[in-house]
Amino acid sequence: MIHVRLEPEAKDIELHRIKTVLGLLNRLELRPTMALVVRDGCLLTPDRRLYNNDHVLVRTVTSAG
Amino acid sequence: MIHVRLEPEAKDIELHRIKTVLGLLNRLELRPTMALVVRDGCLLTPDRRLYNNDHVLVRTVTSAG
Amino acid sequence: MKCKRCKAQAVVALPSHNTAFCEECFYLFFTRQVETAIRRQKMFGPDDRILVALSGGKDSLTLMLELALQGYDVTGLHIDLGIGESSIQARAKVEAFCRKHSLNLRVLETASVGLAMPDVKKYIKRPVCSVCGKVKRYYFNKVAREEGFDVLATGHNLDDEAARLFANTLRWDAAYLSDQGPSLPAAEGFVRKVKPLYRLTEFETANYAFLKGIEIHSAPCPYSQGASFTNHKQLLGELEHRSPGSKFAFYDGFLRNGRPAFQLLEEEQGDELAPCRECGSPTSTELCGVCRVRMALSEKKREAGELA
Amino acid sequence: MKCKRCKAQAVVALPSHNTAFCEECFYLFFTRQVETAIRRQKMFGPDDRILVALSGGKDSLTLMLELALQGYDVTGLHIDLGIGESSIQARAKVEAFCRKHSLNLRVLETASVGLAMPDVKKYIKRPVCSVCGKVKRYYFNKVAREEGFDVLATGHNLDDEAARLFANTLRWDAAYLSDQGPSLPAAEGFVRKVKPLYRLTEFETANYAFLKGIEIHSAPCPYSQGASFTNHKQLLGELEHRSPGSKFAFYDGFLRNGRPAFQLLEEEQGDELAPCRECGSPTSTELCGVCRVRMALSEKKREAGELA
Repeated sequence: MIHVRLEPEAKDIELHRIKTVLGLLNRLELRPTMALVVRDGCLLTPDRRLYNNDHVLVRTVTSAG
Repeated sequence: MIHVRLEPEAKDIELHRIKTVLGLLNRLELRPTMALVVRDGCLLTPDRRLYNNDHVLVRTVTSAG
Repeated sequence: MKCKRCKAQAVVALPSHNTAFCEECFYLFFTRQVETAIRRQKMFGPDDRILVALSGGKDSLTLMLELALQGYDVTGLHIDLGIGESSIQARAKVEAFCRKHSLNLRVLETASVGLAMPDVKKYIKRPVCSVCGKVKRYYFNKVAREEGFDVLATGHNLDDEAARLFANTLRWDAAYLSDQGPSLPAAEGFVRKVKPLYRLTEFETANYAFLKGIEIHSAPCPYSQGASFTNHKQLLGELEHRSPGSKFAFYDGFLRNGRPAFQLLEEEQGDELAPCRECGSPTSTELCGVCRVRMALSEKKREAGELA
Repeated sequence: MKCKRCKAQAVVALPSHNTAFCEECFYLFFTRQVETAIRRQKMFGPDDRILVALSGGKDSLTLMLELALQGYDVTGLHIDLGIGESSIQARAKVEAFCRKHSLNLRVLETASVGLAMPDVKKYIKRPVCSVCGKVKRYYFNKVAREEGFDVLATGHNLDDEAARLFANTLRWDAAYLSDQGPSLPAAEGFVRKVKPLYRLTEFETANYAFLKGIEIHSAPCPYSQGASFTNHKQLLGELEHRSPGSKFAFYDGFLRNGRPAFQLLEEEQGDELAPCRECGSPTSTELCGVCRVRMALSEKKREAGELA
């Protein structure tokens, strides 16, 4: 299971059976260039592995203006 | 259960828990103006009810040219 | 859903017009859209002889039948490309349709003029779909001119036109953008070309063809890499779904406000046309594209020992 | 994924450029895109005084920081719209950012010139977002001119520009199409306007802002009906996903081949501008839009007993 913080919605969710950043984005129905994915303050590219109990921030980039 | 003939693919499938033409189109991921839906030779609008054991033809309209 | 006109059970729902029709009222709607297209775009009159390009698909047969029912003087022209079973079936559908409705039909076989598509695919390095399109346009125009037709009509619908416009716009192709529309006037060497179904969507022509019992040729061409413009049609379909009417507004707005800008630009910069030295068709090069393909093909076949 | 330049672990993957970068190499890529934009579109030189419009969002702060790091003479201008907590937070972010990086900042409160947005929303019948945009553009231009800046820079990125172009194209708005671009020259009454981030996507500016630790104001405006152009951005995002690079090609192709056509048309048909009789700003009517809103507002407030 991984813990996901969604921004700018400021919502926390938990997801199961996610192995990579790309898998996470697909689950959230986001294209890779629609969001930043951050773990421990570091940006992750879509090919990076995710591990059990990871805390990940997903920030969509489309400006709200 | 309803029996669906897909054209132009010439494929037969069976679907469960479908109550209306709109529900059928949604299940097939088709917008209402992307396909004709026919039962007993008659065209059906998206609001029409479907019944158990109905035989329905779904013909997508985008020309193959 | 009830018919908006007569309150009978509707058979066609049209979100872009915010309406729904029974079979008879749908025909009326369809006929009026074609009448409006012909009138507003000054396509042709009751005395004109109209050549209709018939591929065998739902749009071309629908156009032929509707123009005939409106009393116009129509003749079909089917171009048999010689692509095996696919061409045989398409031609059979067209011939059966014209027989059933007692409509005039001409058939031209490209093999008889040295341009069988299997040869083009085998010997010419350019994409076969592009050569095929060029050959068809060339012979539609040639037959129309040589046999004294006033106008050539094709079955392009709103989805075809909007998708083509979208593709041309994404590339900002000024030459194409100056020269796309439902009614292109006759010019030196070119017969007038019209698209009387340009106000009707693919969904609407499909409903018409189904209701009229038109047997269509729907198998894709075996050479085609999938439907042309399908991605663009999907994107525009999405736009239309979110905002019904936007597809027509895009195309109609182009005719009013976009095309004039590109026509002005082309007047200042465009290529001059002159007759092809082989066949006399207008071309911006000395030898027109179809004559170049025909000559290249005949040479390659000679090299391969297939011609004397 | 490895950085294409130095083979370290990549932190940003860029499908449209078919590449990926580590943090340091991404900054280099970003800087070069901005340098290319400034040079190709002749935006400004090292001696120009640049006013940067700062909303507090990631794009405007990114632009300000990057231009400062490149050694340009930049001053920020934040317009405080007086929209409750939202405006307070945005202003605080801008002020903290400029303090942290020792950057010059001007703040203009629209309430001080009789145009507080809550009043506009309450008393003016037109959509508040349209009036607000007009007021901001007006004061960005006015401050730039009155304080002797050579150029006004805004943080619009490629997604903003492509979505706006897409919207203008769907409507075929010839006036807007003749006048949209990353570099608009100074004209009578208007300072030069430039968009140095126009070659960079929203994703790229978001990565830059994150990596540089820029604290952004990301709460949407409480008056906004959802993000502007969001539907169009999604459609273009879909197109880009299927065919990487097509978003930039659409925008760049417009600048090369589309805009010239509309500029030619506007030369023949466009409106003449003359100074507003109240404030002297260029307008096609006698009284400019902002002066009209300001007068209407003051009258409505007087009627409501809120002004003496």
